[in-house]
Amino acid sequence: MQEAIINKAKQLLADGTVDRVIGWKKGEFAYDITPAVFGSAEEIDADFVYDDFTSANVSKYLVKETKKEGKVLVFLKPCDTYSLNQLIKEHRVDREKVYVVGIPGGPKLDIEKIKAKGISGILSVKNENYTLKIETIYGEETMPFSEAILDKCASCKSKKHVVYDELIGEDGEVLESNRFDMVEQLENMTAEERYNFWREQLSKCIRCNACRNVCPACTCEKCVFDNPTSGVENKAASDSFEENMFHIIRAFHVAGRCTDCGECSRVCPQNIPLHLLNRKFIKDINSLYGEYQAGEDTTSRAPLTNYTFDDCEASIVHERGVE
Amino acid sequence: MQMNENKEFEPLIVAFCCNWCSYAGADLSGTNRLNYPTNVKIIRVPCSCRVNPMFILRAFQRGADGVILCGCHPGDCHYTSGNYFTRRRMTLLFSMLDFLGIERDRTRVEWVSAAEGAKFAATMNEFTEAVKKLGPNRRLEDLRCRKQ
Amino acid sequence: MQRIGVFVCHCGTNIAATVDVKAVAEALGHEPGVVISQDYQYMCSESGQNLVKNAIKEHSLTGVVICSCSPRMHENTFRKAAAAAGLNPYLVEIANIREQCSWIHKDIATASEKAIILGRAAIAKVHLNAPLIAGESPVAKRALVIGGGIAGIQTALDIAEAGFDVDIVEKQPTIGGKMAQIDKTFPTLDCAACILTPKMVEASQNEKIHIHSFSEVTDVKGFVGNFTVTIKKKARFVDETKCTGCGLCTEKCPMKKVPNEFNMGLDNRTAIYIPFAQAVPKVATIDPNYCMMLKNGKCGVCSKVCSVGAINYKQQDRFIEEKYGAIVVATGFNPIKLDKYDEFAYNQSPDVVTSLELERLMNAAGPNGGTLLRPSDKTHPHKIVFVQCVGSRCDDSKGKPYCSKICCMYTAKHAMLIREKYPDTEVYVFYIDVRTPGKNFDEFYRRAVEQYNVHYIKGMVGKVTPKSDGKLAVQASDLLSNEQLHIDADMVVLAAAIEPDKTARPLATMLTTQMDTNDFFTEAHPKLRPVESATAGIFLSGACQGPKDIPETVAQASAAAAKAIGLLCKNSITCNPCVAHSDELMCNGCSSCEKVCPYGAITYIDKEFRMPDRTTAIRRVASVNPAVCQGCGACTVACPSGAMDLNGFSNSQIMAEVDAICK
Amino acid sequence: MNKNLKEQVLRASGVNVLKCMRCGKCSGTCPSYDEMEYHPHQFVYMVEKGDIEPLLNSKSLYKCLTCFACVERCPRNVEPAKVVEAVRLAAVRQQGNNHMSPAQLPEMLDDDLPQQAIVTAFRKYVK
Repeated sequence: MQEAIINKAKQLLADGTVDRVIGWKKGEFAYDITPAVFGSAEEIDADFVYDDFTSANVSKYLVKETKKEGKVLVFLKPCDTYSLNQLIKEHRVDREKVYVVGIPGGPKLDIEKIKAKGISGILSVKNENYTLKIETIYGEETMPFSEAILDKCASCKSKKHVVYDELIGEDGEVLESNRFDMVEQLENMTAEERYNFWREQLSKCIRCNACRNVCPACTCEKCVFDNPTSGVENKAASDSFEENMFHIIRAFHVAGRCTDCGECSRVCPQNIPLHLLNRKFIKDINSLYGEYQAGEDTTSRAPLTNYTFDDCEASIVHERGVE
Repeated sequence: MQMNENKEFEPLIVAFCCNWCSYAGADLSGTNRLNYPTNVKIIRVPCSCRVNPMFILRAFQRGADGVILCGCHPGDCHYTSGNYFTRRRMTLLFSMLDFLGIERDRTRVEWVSAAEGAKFAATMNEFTEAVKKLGPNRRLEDLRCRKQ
Repeated sequence: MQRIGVFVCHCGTNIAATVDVKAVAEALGHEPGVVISQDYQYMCSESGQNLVKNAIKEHSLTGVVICSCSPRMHENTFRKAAAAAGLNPYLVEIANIREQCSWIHKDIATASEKAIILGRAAIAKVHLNAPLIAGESPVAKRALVIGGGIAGIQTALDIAEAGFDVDIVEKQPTIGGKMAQIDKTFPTLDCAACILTPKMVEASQNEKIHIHSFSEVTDVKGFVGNFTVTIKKKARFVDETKCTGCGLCTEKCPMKKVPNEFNMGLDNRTAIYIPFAQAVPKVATIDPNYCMMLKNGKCGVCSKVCSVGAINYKQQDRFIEEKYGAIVVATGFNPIKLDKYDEFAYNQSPDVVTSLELERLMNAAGPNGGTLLRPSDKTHPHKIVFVQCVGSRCDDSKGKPYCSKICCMYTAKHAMLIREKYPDTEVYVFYIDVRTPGKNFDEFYRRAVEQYNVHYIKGMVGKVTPKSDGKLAVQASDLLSNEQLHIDADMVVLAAAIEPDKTARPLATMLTTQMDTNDFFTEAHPKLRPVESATAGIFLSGACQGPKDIPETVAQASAAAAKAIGLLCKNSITCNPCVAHSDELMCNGCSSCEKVCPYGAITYIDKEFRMPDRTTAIRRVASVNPAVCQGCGACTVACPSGAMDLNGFSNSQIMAEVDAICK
Repeated sequence: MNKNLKEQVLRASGVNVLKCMRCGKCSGTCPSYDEMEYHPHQFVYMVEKGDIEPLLNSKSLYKCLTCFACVERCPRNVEPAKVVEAVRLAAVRQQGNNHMSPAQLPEMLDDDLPQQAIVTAFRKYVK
């Protein structure tokens, strides 16, 4: 797959269709793959990577890249196309300046899950028939592929590319996923239990802003939390309230816009399941206002900028679930 | 919020009222001399849709024990559609607060028309009682803002 | 440094009886920024206001807080007083310590404590108040009337009478609308043409009125006082300025088999046509769907016979752009299609007609020259059955949920006219209720029953079956005698429900006005502002707002004209300064705010910005039109970046109030 | 007025009789009208009033052909035929009140009798 992608990138650069390519390159470690912009075939040959660790959603990089001269080639997995579509809908990315090549999606691997098996000093990871052959400085280790996949891939919602100029490989279908199971579990707890669960999780927050910075819906020119005139400016959470507030407001600001790409939880260094907050909103929206998938199209009205005369009242919150 | 050994817990209630219906409804309960507790302090906004979730969180942060949002009845909004947006926003916000384990009865949306002075007073009495039962807001407070 | 004055009103004993006003004034005097804190018996009185004015001047106040009654009572009074003393009126805030404090509490201690907190909140807010200047926006002295029926004509005449230019845009080749098709009018039975056509002529001759017939509105930009409208003048293939309306072309045109829409398709017209004799403008129009010259280049007869050379087969649609201060919507109504109601055999028998078709059948200028004949065999009908409420008052799945309002009266009119002209004809009217709430309406209906012996039967027709002998077997219930009736009728007339014209919805989108679920335009207030739409500068005239008869339509048309004239009389309009504004540096251009704006006040512009890395980039940013914005604040919450804020109720002001209350 | 019966009929039919605007189109369209003592619109109105006994005892019940012309044409979607059917059902359930009681069971037990027949006998009635 990597070869096909590299060839496609070089071909489109060569024939002048695009001026730059957004893809991925290796970081310090083999599993440490980061998004990168490539300007020439040489750079691509040198660094371009696409493997089982290439999970980063690069659609957000287009916001900046498309402001520059020329056209940008981007390789998007199915879930990433939803993010791009949402950005196009919100006029953050000019569709004309992007050449989208859809590539097959995951499941991708989670290095934390491999490390959790006590495997360290990892040099490389190979997938052989769904068994991972892990080369480490202490020798080779193996583990089943299925035990190392990213949480966001385990609850994959769609294998379908919603926006693309061309595809490498086949297009898939929207999937039936179990992504709301955990939200439901929490809903079935008592308020006390939920409070304790979230205190335990959110108190870990170190306000590194990784969730915000990776989120394709968080593309504000200036975040309210960075804006001294907003009244909620906050650089570091110094109190449990501020830990809560940041995440409530962030989830609210992306409500109806979040495509559930799962990047927030993937990048969280403290492993806070932030995606559950977004999924709670998605689940509420689906059940209260009808099924809605952000990024599915570029024309529909988002649930929070829409209404019907017979929407439920806010008191529905008081009436359902566990107190 | 005041808490005293020998004094009953007196919750602090912040009420956001839209200028055209609910604020006028609150005025009417005054004109009709209908009592409701002094715990309720009203903030006037042009429309219920002006109320940002951040204001509600801010109130809790600074020591409010309950926040109630009042607007025109759906269909009667002075700006035609404002309260429909309010309804969706607040439903989702309250649901999220509930999801985080914050007591549900600390938040409420109520539609009060300019003619419903009695309803305004009754709602405020009821809401204050409900919040009183819950006790002081502990789950969504900023400890630095706690009054001694 | 702020210099704030606090003024606590006793309101006689209204406040002073339960609030210790001296203590409140004393406590608030210690708040930061407060330089003077006074109490007074009646703050709203002349001397009370002077107290405020003098303090503003003496202490060079930068903000004023009045602790008194509701701002809904006296906010304006104190704003005016401040302005008179040279302080921007928007630097005044009111703390409501009467309606929301002294009147609802009994205990002086707690009430005073609350009054102090309310005062503090107002002080905290006034610290952040900015002087606001109400903007002005010029008014274009021209009105647009969309729709040239009786509503549009009346509105245009009234506006022209006041001395303003008016354009009428009518999509048909002639103005006149539905009223031109009607034979007689209830309850006076005077002929519609006799009262309408003089008005049409008056409109065409008034030099202030400009009629764009066979035209459509394709785009509306701008806002109250300043609309820019694009009008498409559809190609009629005849030069309007040359055509004399002599009608020779319509006589000679060989294509004579075109259904005549003016006569509801009951007879035929030619491909080049003038809808009816009194049409305004009296200009021929070529129907490109039927003209052989336009379809395959063979014919050209009309061009040959036209003595003034008005025919132009190459004419194209033309677009004109014009500025208007006010727009009046008068798009009117249509009877619904009856395809859904199989049981009445409308599509099976030509002798089942709608009421509007009956108008044409009975009209002297209609297909039968005014003699009522069955469409099928042109014989005289002896038994006619009228069915009321066809498609009106239905469940949503079956038709229109509303009462079409005019059917009861025109059916009584039809029945009466038929009985008068053809006394040998029996007329049955099946009704659910007879609704006649109008001046001389019930008397009219009673005349139909008592004087003309029209058989009114409470019940409904269940089925109409065309029989082989040409009769129509009508099966109906008679609820009062509890029997089922079987009538062999010669004709059946259906009182079809009326609905808004199909062009209304796209027009509403262009105008950013609101419609109800039935596509009727929604008025700004159902009782107090019945002829204005919620969008400033857009007015509603006639049946586009709801079913109406002619007198009501004319009344509303004149009311809409009065409202439009009121607007056009102003040289400029003062805008509410408490409007939203967007911080371009922070705006993402994501369009969330635009989607929640009920007034279409937000547009987007591409603007060049210097980026932090010293390059420049073009960014899309929101821009609020202060003349259109009404200041609801929906956009401020929809905006995730906080770029959108509201003057007078800014984020920081409201949060300052929250903080002061929670302190 | 029999409230239980009314509720039973309303529940069984799923019809909201209050939607009726008394236009009589159901009766105007009914092909069995002349055979019926109570006509479709009367069914709807009498059920609304709770006046159901006369309907139960009327032959009209069995004259309705269930052709659904009234359902098809009712402008307000009241669905009179469903009301008639529900009343018919109520009649069927009430008739004779001679359902079998458990006490009768032992003596009736017969090895040759299929069990299902016994169970059915509890529900069924003799016409």
